[in-house]
Amino acid sequence: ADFKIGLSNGWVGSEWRTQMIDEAKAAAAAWKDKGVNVEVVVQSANVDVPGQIAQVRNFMSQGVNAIIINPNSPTAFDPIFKQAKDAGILVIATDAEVSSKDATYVGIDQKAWGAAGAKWLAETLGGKGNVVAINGVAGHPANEMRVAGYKEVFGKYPDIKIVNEVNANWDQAQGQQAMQNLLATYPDINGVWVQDGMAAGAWKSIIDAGKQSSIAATGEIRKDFIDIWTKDKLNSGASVNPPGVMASALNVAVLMLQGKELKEPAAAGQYKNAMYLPIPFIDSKNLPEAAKAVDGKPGYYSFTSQLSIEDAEKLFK
Amino acid sequence: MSADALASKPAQNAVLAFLKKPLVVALILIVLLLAVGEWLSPGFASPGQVLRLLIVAALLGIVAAGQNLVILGGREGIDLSVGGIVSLAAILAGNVMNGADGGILPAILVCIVVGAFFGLINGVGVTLLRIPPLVMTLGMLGVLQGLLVVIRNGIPSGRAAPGLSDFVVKPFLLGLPGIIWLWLLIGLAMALLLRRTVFGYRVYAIGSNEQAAFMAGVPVKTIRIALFMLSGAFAAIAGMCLLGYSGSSFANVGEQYMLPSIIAVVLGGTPLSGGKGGYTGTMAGAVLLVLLQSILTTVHIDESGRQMVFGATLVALMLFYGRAKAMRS
Amino acid sequence: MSELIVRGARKAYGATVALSRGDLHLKPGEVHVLIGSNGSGKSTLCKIVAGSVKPDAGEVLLDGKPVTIDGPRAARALGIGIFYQELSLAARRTVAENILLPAMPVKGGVFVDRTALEERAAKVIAEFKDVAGEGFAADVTVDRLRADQRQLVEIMKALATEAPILIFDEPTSALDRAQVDRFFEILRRLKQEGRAMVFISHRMDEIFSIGDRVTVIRDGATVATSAIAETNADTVIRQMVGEREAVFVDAKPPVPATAGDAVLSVANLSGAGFRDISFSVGKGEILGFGGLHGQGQSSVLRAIFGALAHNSGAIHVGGKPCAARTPAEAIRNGIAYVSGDRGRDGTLTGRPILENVTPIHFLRNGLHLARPGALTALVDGPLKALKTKFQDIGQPVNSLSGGNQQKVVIARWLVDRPSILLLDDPTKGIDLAAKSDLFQLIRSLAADGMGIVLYSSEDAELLANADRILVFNSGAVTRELKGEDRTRYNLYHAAYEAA
Amino acid sequence: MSDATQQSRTGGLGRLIRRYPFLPALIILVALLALNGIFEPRSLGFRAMTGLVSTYLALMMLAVAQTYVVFSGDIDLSAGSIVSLVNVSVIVLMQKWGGDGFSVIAACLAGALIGLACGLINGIIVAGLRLQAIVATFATSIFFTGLALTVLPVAGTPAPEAYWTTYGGRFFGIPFVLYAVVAVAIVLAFLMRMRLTTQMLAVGDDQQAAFQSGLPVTAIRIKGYVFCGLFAALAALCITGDTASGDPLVGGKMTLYSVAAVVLGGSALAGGFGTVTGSLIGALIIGLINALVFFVGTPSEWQNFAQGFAILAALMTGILVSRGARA
Ligand SMILES: Nc1ncnc2c1ncn2[C@@H]1O[C@H](COP(=O)(O)OP(=O)(O)OP(=O)(O)O)[C@@H](O)[C@H]1O
Ligand SMILES: Nc1ncnc2c1ncn2[C@@H]1O[C@H](COP(=O)(O)OP(=O)(O)OP(=O)(O)O)[C@@H](O)[C@H]1O
Ligand SMILES: [Mg+2]
Ligand SMILES: [Mg+2]
Repeated sequence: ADFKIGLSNGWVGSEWRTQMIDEAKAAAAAWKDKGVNVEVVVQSANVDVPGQIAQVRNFMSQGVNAIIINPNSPTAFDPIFKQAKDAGILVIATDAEVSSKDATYVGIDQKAWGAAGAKWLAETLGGKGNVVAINGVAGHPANEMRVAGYKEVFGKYPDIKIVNEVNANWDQAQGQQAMQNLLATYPDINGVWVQDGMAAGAWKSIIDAGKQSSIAATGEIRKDFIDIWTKDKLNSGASVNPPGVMASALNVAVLMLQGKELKEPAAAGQYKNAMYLPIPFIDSKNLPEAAKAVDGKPGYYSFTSQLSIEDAEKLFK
Repeated sequence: MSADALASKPAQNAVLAFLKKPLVVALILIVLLLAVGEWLSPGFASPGQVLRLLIVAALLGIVAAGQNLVILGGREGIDLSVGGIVSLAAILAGNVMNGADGGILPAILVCIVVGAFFGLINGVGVTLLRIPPLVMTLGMLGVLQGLLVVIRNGIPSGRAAPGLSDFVVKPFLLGLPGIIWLWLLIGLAMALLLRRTVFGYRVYAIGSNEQAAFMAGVPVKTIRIALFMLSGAFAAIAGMCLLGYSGSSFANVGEQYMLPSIIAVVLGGTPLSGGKGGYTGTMAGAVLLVLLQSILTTVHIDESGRQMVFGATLVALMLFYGRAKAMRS
Repeated sequence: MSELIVRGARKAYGATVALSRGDLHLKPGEVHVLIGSNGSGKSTLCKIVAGSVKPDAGEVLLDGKPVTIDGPRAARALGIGIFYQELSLAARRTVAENILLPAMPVKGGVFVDRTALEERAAKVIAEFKDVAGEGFAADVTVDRLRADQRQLVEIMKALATEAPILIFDEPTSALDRAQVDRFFEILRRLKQEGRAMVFISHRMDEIFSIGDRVTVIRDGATVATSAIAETNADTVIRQMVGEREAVFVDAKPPVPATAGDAVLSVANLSGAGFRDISFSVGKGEILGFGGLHGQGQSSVLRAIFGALAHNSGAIHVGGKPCAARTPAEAIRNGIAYVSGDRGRDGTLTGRPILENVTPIHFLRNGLHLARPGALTALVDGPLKALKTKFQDIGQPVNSLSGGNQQKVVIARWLVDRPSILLLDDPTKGIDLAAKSDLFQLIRSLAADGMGIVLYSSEDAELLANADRILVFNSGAVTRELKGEDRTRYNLYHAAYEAA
Repeated sequence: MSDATQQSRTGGLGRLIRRYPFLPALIILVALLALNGIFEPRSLGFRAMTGLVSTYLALMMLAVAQTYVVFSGDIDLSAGSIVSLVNVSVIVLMQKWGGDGFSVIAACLAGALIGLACGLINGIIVAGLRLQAIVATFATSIFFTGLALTVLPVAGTPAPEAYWTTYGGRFFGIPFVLYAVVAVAIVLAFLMRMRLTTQMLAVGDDQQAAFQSGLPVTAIRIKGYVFCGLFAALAALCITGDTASGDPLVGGKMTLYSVAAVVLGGSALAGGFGTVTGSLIGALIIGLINALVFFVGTPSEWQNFAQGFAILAALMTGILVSRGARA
């Protein structure tokens, strides 16, 4: 192989992650058409932060050229990434930003992701109403960035009131329970800002309570939900965090390994090392297109998009 | 002391003894928590909301039924693998029925068989190989979590049949959804099993002194293996109901039931040492736990605050129960 | 020097009054015997003095001054050491560590002083060197010891405290004769040193050979204290049982019953701890197993019962081959087994008496449903036959005294009559009255056609009740005593000769 | 059990294992090292081994922490959240106090104190109030996590460079973590000789018996939890060194691993029997299993399963071997 790339994933609790890895593998295989042999080695398991650091070390022992990581912590990898870079290994993080100056982030801006949903919700509600938020895991960086995103947007609408925020740990059933409790205690909710799989749960509670006509809520991107959305004509909108981010990162990585230079160095984000990918948005206007894109796929399949090799090449000199 | 006072003393003691029963404690606490909930956020104790809470409690309570049996069987009996089995069952059930009512029955069968199968492995490890239950089921949890990844990679995940969803959330009889009736049925069955069958007597026997039970002809291993199989089966049933509750299966849905199912058992007055206690208390324990969690969701405070209050309240609640005897009595 | 007075000690567990008025006056330089039937409150009194039970009322005076004993540590500090009837050993620690557990020698304030530990333990162990038996050593963990050896460790642990006041709560129940003799030698020496000792035993001969004074306790209350020299067994027993008719263990061998057809026959049975055992038990016969402790008697009984594997040999029950691999199988074939170690093999701790009596009935009748009402009626007879003392059939079995717990365990075998009854030292810790009841019952069971094997570590019991005695030595039967041969002399001779 | 012949049936291996209960674990460890070496020779290099140790030092510490409660028959399900709490506290304090050498040391001391306090709370709740350890420490784990989230609501906040460059650095050509390992080994060697260790094991063996023997059982159990808190704090310091940042969720997953490590190391979960050495080995076994699964080339979707299965198998093997030898 010309390049050996290690993919590190530290959490296997959702289909999204599986799809992420599958798409990355497919992207690597696609380089063959360009005459480049890209070999990927994958480590994907439920591990804690030390466990994922060990994954990186294992890649270093194997002598990979690049490591693409979906990190379990934004800051914990600073020392190990430094060691990796010293060993001549390219490090790219995806899906969650890392603080290391020895790594590059290729993925979406989680804060903008949160803001996009909030903006849709605020506009749908006409700039006023009672809103609740159902968040992921408290203390998790992606969650906190998304929270910061919606807070900033809602802050701009004085008539929108966030009556409560709860955490349902990115668990669909917990999201459903939380929504249930919220509906019972706040009968006058107009909008719900909810992320990922929890959205499906929250919507189930809303539908069970017969309030789908009076409540607008953000949604998610799995085929299962898109089907219900279409069928029940839900008042929903979903920012897309495509599982293709790792594939995009891989394409960027290969180009970097080929020695190409970015037109604009990755310098966005709070850590000044990010290269943000566009965030697609699904609402009732483009829902049919999204539905078509996931047609025939299994229920857990997420609507996706990725930076093709050609798109990626355009970013380089 | 007057004769009157003398006479009333035993009566007082009887009242006190009654009030100290775990089930009574749990029921009183439930009422108390409902009042607190209603006071904090009006509407919390409305019949509709209570019903919805009961549905959630039923899910936990069904997992806790198996957990309860394993704990009663003693020898540090505990089943951490229920978390994995719940998830596995939810996924399998979704695939088997895949949105069709006709698939419900096969799904029930598949789930129970698979749940019982993993319970069987747990039971064999615990009895024949004599691995401590905590270790065996912890290891099994790791295996199951791995298996979930494999399965989700291999086969498409299906959807709950409408019939199943209706069973869990729609009123069925006397305004109560099917799952509540199922839970009550399980409660009744457990009570009969433990109090009116030889199996039940034997469960308590091995829980209190395994060696003595063995010498009295109790088929110790068979019983213990059966307990783990029942635990797996109950977890699987709960997993199916969970699928009905959320409509589609996903990832590690079951993990959130692992430790809470143990807490529900303990709050119900069954000590982890086994050989003592029953399921009625556990049902109350499950309701209590779900109630507490719900109250905390409705209160508008930071997640960190919620967790601190939750942890501290759990410790405080446990003070009402199962405090070990003082060594110097 | 160390005079201990207990006045009006009282302790109730819920409705059970364990001790209603415990009085004790212990003088320096004496062995003070405490005697009373099962459940009379002896252990409770001792535990109160040792600080492990909290009394409801009463006072303790040490050298005339009132003291508060609020825990075992406080008792130790006051110079009180104790041997617990149920032992207080850490099974996975070594003998040496156990002996010195209450007061580990340390250096540097926190580190175990191994040298001192070993030296001091060695000193105590040396006292029992030649009687402790095979496998006993300072660095062996307690879980690898036999029951009698564990009891020795508990004795050593009490002795190592070097406390001026020592309490021994049934320290000899598992010991063989040589061990008891050695123990008594030590007690006599301690007496010379002016220490005060409480000694509890249900064996009359021991009491009269070592005691100086005796305090009798009945139904939780101290009845009388008298000098041993001024009393006799008859008087003591009368005091123990109160109004009830005094009972005596008949030391003369009974007229052997004519044994019927063999209900149990064993041929060339060998296994771990026994070899080449052959015997048969006839209908109506009580066959005794004798010899020193741990010569394979228990193992043979457990092997027949399917609780211990055997390597070779044949077992026939009622003429049919029966090699039970589990107790359940043996029970289905009509075999019953009563273990002397009720804590381990007998009681379902914490469960109601009812549940403790029923398991055999379930198994033998292949039942699947349990009806508490019918069961209560069923178990009433056997419990009554044994004169079991209890308040309520739903009461946890461990709220009974040791002796009554044992009766409950025995009762479970009598609900459905077995054809063979194996008794493995069944009277350990049972008082004289209960023993007498039990043996009367056993005799009448035999008369009804049951075949009975009785292993007893008490020779008197064996001689008085067995029709025939097989003497065990090192895992083999070395002598058979029949008819007029059944004498104490012959029994000792056979037991002590080299195998 | 009641027979003399039982004694003679002990082979040489049996005696060795009774004396060194961690022997089976050690054999598994060596086997894993060999396998890792076969499938990826570089994983046995000095660099990789140092990396392994520095990454798993935290789990090793936490396994030691867990061992001290397991000795007396208890368990601490909050150990991981103590790690999180100490980790974020140390990070926040270092930042607050300026991040120079002195403040780093002061923050570390404060972290140790926090760990100790958490342990004390657990001890008082479990041993003092006599609640059941599994459920009570699960409850406190929720509490400690909440506390950690209050201290640092979101992962981040870099550690002062002085701290993590020390942890990851070398002195006289030898990596710092190896000094740390030696220091810990010495400390543990001393701890093993403490009377308290024997007392804990006696309590784990039979609590009532230990009490009746005059041991201060409650105090001993509380001390076990305090030790646990203290070593959990050390684990947090290691994690802080390896990750150079604070994360209120960092330790959450480590708890059950620490329990597994203790069992892998040959200690009895019921108490009364075991060694800290075994737990250290157990932690490394977990690390090596994870690495091996990858080096063998397991397809990604099977990796989690393979790890879970291998850990279960190792747990079983260890228990079966040591019991076979002890019987
Ligand atoms: N030989 C024995 N001696 C003493 N105790 C034993 C013996 N064998 C087993 N036990 C005790 O009894 C427990 C259960 O043993 P056992 O094998 O044989 O169950 P069982 O009644 O045969 O069950 P099943 O009939 O279903 O196999 C063991 O864990 C052990 O504690
Ligand atoms: N922990 C306890 N809980 C409830 N009741 C108890 C407890 N300990 C003892 N008792 C009761 O107290 C009474 C006295 O018991 P104790 O053990 O002192 O008798 P004992 O004289 O030592 O009898 P034995 O000769 O059988 O050893 C018994 O009736 C027993 O049932
Ligand atoms: Mg007694
Ligand atoms: Mg007694």
